Amino acid sequence: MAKHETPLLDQLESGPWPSFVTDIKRQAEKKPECWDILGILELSFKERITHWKHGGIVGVFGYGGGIVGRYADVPERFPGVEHFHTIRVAQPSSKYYTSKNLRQLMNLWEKHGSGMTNFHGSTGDVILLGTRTENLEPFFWDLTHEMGQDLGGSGSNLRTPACCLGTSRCEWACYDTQEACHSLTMHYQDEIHRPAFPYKFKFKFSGCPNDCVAAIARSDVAVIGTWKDDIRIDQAAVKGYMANEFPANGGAFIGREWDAFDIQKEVIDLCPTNCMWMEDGELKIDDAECTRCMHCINVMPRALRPGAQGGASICVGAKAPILDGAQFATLILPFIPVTKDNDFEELIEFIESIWDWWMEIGKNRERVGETMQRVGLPTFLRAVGVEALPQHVKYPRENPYVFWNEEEVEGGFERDVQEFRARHAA
Amino acid sequence: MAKHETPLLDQLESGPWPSFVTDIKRQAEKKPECWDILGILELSFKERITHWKHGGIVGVFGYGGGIVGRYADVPERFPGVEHFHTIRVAQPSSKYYTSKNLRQLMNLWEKHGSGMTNFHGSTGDVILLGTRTENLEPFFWDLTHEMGQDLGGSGSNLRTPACCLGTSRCEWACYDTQEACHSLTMHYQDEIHRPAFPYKFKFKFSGCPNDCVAAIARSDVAVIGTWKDDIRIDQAAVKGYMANEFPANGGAFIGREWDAFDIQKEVIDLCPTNCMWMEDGELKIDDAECTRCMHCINVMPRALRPGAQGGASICVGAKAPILDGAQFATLILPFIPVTKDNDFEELIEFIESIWDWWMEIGKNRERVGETMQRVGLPTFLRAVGVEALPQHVKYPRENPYVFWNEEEVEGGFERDVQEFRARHAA
Amino acid sequence: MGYNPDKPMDGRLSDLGPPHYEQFFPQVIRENKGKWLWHEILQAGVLMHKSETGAEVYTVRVGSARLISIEHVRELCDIADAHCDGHLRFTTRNNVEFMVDAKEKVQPLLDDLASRGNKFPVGGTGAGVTNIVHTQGWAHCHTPATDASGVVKAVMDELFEYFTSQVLPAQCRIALACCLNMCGAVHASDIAILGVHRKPPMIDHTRISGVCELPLAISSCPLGAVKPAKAVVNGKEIKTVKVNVERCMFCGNCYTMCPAMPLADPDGDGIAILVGGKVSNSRQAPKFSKLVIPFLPNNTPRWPEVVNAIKGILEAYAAGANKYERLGEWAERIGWEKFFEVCEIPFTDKSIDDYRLAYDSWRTTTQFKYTSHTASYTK
Amino acid sequence: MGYNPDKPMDGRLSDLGPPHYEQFFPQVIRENKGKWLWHEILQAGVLMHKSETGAEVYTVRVGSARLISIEHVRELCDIADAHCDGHLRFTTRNNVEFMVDAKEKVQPLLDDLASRGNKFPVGGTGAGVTNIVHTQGWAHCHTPATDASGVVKAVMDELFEYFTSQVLPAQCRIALACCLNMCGAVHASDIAILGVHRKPPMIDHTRISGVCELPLAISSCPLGAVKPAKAVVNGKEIKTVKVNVERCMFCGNCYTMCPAMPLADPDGDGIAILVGGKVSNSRQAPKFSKLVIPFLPNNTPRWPEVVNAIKGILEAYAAGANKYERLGEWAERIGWEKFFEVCEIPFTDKSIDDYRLAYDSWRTTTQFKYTSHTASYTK
Repeated sequence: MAKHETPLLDQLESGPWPSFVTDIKRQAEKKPECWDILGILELSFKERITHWKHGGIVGVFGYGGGIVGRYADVPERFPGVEHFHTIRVAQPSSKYYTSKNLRQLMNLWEKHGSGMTNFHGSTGDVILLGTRTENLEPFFWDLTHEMGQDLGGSGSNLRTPACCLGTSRCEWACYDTQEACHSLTMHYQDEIHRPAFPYKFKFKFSGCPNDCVAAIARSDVAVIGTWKDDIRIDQAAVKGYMANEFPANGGAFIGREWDAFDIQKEVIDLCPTNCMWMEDGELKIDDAECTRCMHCINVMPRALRPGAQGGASICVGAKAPILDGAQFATLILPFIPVTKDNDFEELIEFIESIWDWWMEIGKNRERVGETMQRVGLPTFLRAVGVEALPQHVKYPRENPYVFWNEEEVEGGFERDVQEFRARHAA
Repeated sequence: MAKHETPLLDQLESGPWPSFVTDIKRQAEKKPECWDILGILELSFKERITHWKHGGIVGVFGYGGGIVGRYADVPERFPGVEHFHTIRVAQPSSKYYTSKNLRQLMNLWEKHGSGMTNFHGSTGDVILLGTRTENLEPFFWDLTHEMGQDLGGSGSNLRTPACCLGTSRCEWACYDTQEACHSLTMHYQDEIHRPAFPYKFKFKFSGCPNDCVAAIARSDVAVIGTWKDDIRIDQAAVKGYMANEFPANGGAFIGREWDAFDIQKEVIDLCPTNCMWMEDGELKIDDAECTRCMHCINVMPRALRPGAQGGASICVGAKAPILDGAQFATLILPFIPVTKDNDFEELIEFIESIWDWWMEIGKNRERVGETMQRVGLPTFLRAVGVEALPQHVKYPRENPYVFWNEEEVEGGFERDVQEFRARHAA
Repeated sequence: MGYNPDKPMDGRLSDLGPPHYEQFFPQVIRENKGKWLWHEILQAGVLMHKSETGAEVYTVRVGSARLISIEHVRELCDIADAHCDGHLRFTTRNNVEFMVDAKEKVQPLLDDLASRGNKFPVGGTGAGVTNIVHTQGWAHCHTPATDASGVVKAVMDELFEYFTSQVLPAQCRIALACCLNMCGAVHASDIAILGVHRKPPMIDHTRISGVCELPLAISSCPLGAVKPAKAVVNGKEIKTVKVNVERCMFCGNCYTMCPAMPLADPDGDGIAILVGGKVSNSRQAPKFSKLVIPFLPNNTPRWPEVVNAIKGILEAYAAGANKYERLGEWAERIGWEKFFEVCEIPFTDKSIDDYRLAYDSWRTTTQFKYTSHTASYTK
Repeated sequence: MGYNPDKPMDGRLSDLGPPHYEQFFPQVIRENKGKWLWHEILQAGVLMHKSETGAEVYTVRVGSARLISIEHVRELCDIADAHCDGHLRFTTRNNVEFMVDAKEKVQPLLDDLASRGNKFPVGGTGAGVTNIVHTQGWAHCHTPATDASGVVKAVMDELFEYFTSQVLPAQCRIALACCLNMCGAVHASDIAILGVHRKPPMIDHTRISGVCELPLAISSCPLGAVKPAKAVVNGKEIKTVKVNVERCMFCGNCYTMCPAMPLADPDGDGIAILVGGKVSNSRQAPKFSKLVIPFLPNNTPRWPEVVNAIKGILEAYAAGANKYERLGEWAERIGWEKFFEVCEIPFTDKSIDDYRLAYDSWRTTTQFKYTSHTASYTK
């Protein structure tokens, strides 16, 4: 039975979308502290302000992350949520589960926590929402011993890497995002659990330029699948699309009556590089002009596929706005192989070249993208040993302010002003 | 006979383009100081460095601009150019002249100066190149008394305004650029001659968005013609272009064999807003979607003309790179009438609202565009009394960092932290 | 056995990492990984992937509140056990996916889901609105300027038909972040719902030296608006900070660094709407979201102003955009001045950037369209 | 009478302004101002404008070195007197225009011009190269990093056929500025020739306090690289400045403010090439020029490296661009990586912006073309 009146929240029980209020009430029948979740949230709805306060440092021994401390600022009214710490549990690549595994985790959380969760957090972890400080070590013991699982990251460390579902169920993935994500996550357990960086650092792995995990918007190192050969064309399927035998865009428009599919308007004219045309009833692509944007492939998945020689473009430095404004990640390596065959050697080498540099010169709470902006892209490229490419920029420099190094200029910088004055009277 | 050996410069006497070397030599026969111009320039060609030094302040009494001081740093070798000051003579609107006027000016320059000129300087003035300090006042006396003409501007003042040839010989001018330029130049003689600004300030007047005087790239206030009604269409002439009776783009391509004119490819498909189409053999324009870029009018000048209701868009703040990087001028007033009928009242009022503000808060040697950047565009708009418009930006703000004023926020900024703590335990 | 607080290091396991993904694969996934040829959406929320082996996998996508209970997860497990040999997965946008290996298994699964009330809506595919990525809000976070789950519920109730259908010109990604820290890619969403503060921090002089390092608080401000100061507390002069409110843009970073500088406020806080962002590289490069409505109030429990604003934008987009055109592509094609006009959103100077790279957004051309906004100039 | 140095204010006239333009109009211009209907270029350098009155004006456009003598101006006047009732005008790009009111007057004018050697080349219209807007260079200026008239002569000799014909895809505007002060719109030109310094200023300690205010010298540096310092001059310690050469980007603004900080140098100075700018609002908005070649030496008297670079770019553009496409529009359409490839210009990190708004130029998408530059990645 409800412990608090929640007239405002109760209004969120109606409507067609699943109601978290109804769900919390259901859970509260078994876990009475959930009534206090509803109570404190109702108070926020009434007062239009949060009632959680700064967390302070809580965690499990030997780890510098994985737990986020949280306390109520009205604990006397809602003692069930006086402590309300979050536990981040590292998710498996692409978030496939068995019911057995999930039930086991839920049982642990019923024993040690509030009964509420997030599936999943923004970075990718399973979020177990709300427990007391004294429950942390026992939960961690059970998680590691009973399930063989582990916490994710938080703080100034490598955050839990995440990936799209990749080759497991997508025909477009240009490398095995799951294996890359899992391997690097295992390789960098120390960096995930023990903060040693200027600030947080994220990897995300997307299998193709559609970038379903938003790697280019959210990760310090975005590994985004691409290819180096030609788009594979099945001309019979092209004809099938032109004959309206297959739905455009993999059926994404089913449910609205659009005009019949028109390959010229919907594919060729929308190609950003204009590198496609029809010739003798066949679709032609000048792949040297293609920027692999995916549009044509998205529209005709039965007819077009990414090239067979897959790998990834590596972009660096994305972040949300705090402090200097949001950044997308910048293309740094146009193409590298990403393969378990050599234990992801190219990728690991590149990541560590960034870390070596950033750990030395990055300021406190400065994301690597901000450090890149502070020193300039040319300096960053030299620091990580990458030759400058026109592919690094949208367009060349629009100002004339070049920083020349002394060794690049004949005769160096040192000059004798007296000698100069002998030739040029003041 | 040549006073100095000029083997390097002599090599610039060959070739099809007019040779300034040959020309100086011709002049030197009458004005021997020109041999020293060649001599000092030859020295620079040999040593690959300039031999002119900082000018110091020279001028005519009562003016703070119009003369740029210049001295040779090797005067003993080239005494004819020991002093080599520049005089800027204000040019007539659009640079029409009579031979009578030019001959008179040349006679004055033969009497008082080196014999060399620039027609014209970058800002627009006639540049008389090279004279001695003691010649300045006599030249100015003769210029004003014999010719009724005057110096232009230099220094931290209003620089000599300039304009395209406007309605005098162009069918596209949307207002009378010459009259606007001349009237404002006369109106602001004091501002041109007596520096009172933080830094230089330029007006440029272009009759249409083709902007033949580069107003948007070079002037603090760019007055660029536009119209508010519809493009005028002569459908018969459209048909003439389609039948290849008239050359495309006013004959700009005569001399190369391009494919026959194709109105779809060359006009309709190149319209940046896609607001044109053919219907029943007629060219249609959805003028509400037109951004008046001029392309279609440029291509078919016999068929299309700017609307009949002309005026100007006012853009503010262009400058070259020093110091903060180059700026184009920013659209501030989308449309105003520009007409002598009310003595250019709207334009003058707007210009003076900028000056009132900039003279108060502009820093030393800060162009108004830099001041705008320093305070932000919203602050600038408030300062000059212009309501914010979506037309002021290419796209809305991409960060969430809004500066709210206290009066915009319910309850203001003042709060009692003790009251807050009573509701939110620390 | 279990955790022994007297001997915390005894038998401790650490750095195990996540479980290997492969053990969780449904059989059809395990057998066909890397062999998929093409896919098709059969109806909103139901996908089919075809393998070169001839195998097919049918996926049913189901919405979720993300903030879910143990009981809810167990119910998901029940469904997985009943239809999918105990397998399920979650998507990046917090949907749940159930996979079956034959077409005839789809309808029983859909029927089961439908029988469970509004808990498992099927949709979120193709040219529609999928689940709103969001943050914690008042349910869990200490810095929010609005709630998360409540706003999402209110918006998704109103946009529900767009979740269960595919009638938009392209997919529309909506995201919510309850403060400027933006946990989640709100900065690159078709429609972004962003919690914003509008009052500068209060300074709790009695506690500041106890809870934070003053130099960190001072350096936390990107605009240098936090300055060293002195105050008298209990008759004693102490070192503290002050805030130059003219330079404050309410980012809240000082509060993140220093608990003695709270800035949340019932009247000051609310929601800004940003639109036109995207992440995909398809056709055009990724784009940032643009701020088009600077503030709407926290009218609990259903944020009607926010819901109406989003619905209005979505409907204008649905009516005006070309097939395949993302919201930002549409706004750029028609021009942002037209966007404000057709969406009937008042333009304010808050939408004009005045931060670090602001100059790049100024309109440095005479190309513009006349709109309702310029009427006073052209009449 | 004339100027009397003993009584300088007696009879002084000032603020007369420029002469009124109308008095200089040829009759056909005076009669048809505001009445022009359309125009056509009849051949390179010859334009015809048609008035609604039926009148026509024929304009012959002639190149000029801009740096011209009294004698040359008088010769222009002779031509104007012989053919144009004593009228002529100059264009913004320093061409001279002679106007006649009937077609039959054109050929005699052209013949006269041709008879005068290479002084009056006819051209500069339409889809060609018109006169190079330029600055003073070593002929007159104290801050240049290169010459102006000499470079222009060398380049125009080589591009002469493009001045007298119209065989390019669109007009190509070339401009030269002899230092970063950029007198002239070099920052928005199809091809920009820019004098650049590459050595930091020397400090003339013996003169600095006599010729400039130290605070002005210090504040002149946009990057704060000029700092207060002390030096010993003739055994006496004096106040002066020093330059942090690591932060110097050779803009020369300190020398502009302080003559005791010269930076010109025979080896340090040279020319950078920027391309792709435009001013017109036609089709695309105005664009800034982009730096594609950071440095070429001052090889007098004909700057062969500069001339070859420009000719190479122009020819690649002429071969690759679509009709109407300005150089910058072409480079953007094919992608800047392709521009460097087809022009065979080595790409260097100098072309990557690292100044104030640099981030906006970083490539934040996976969209790129493979070129010769990426060969080591894809082999």
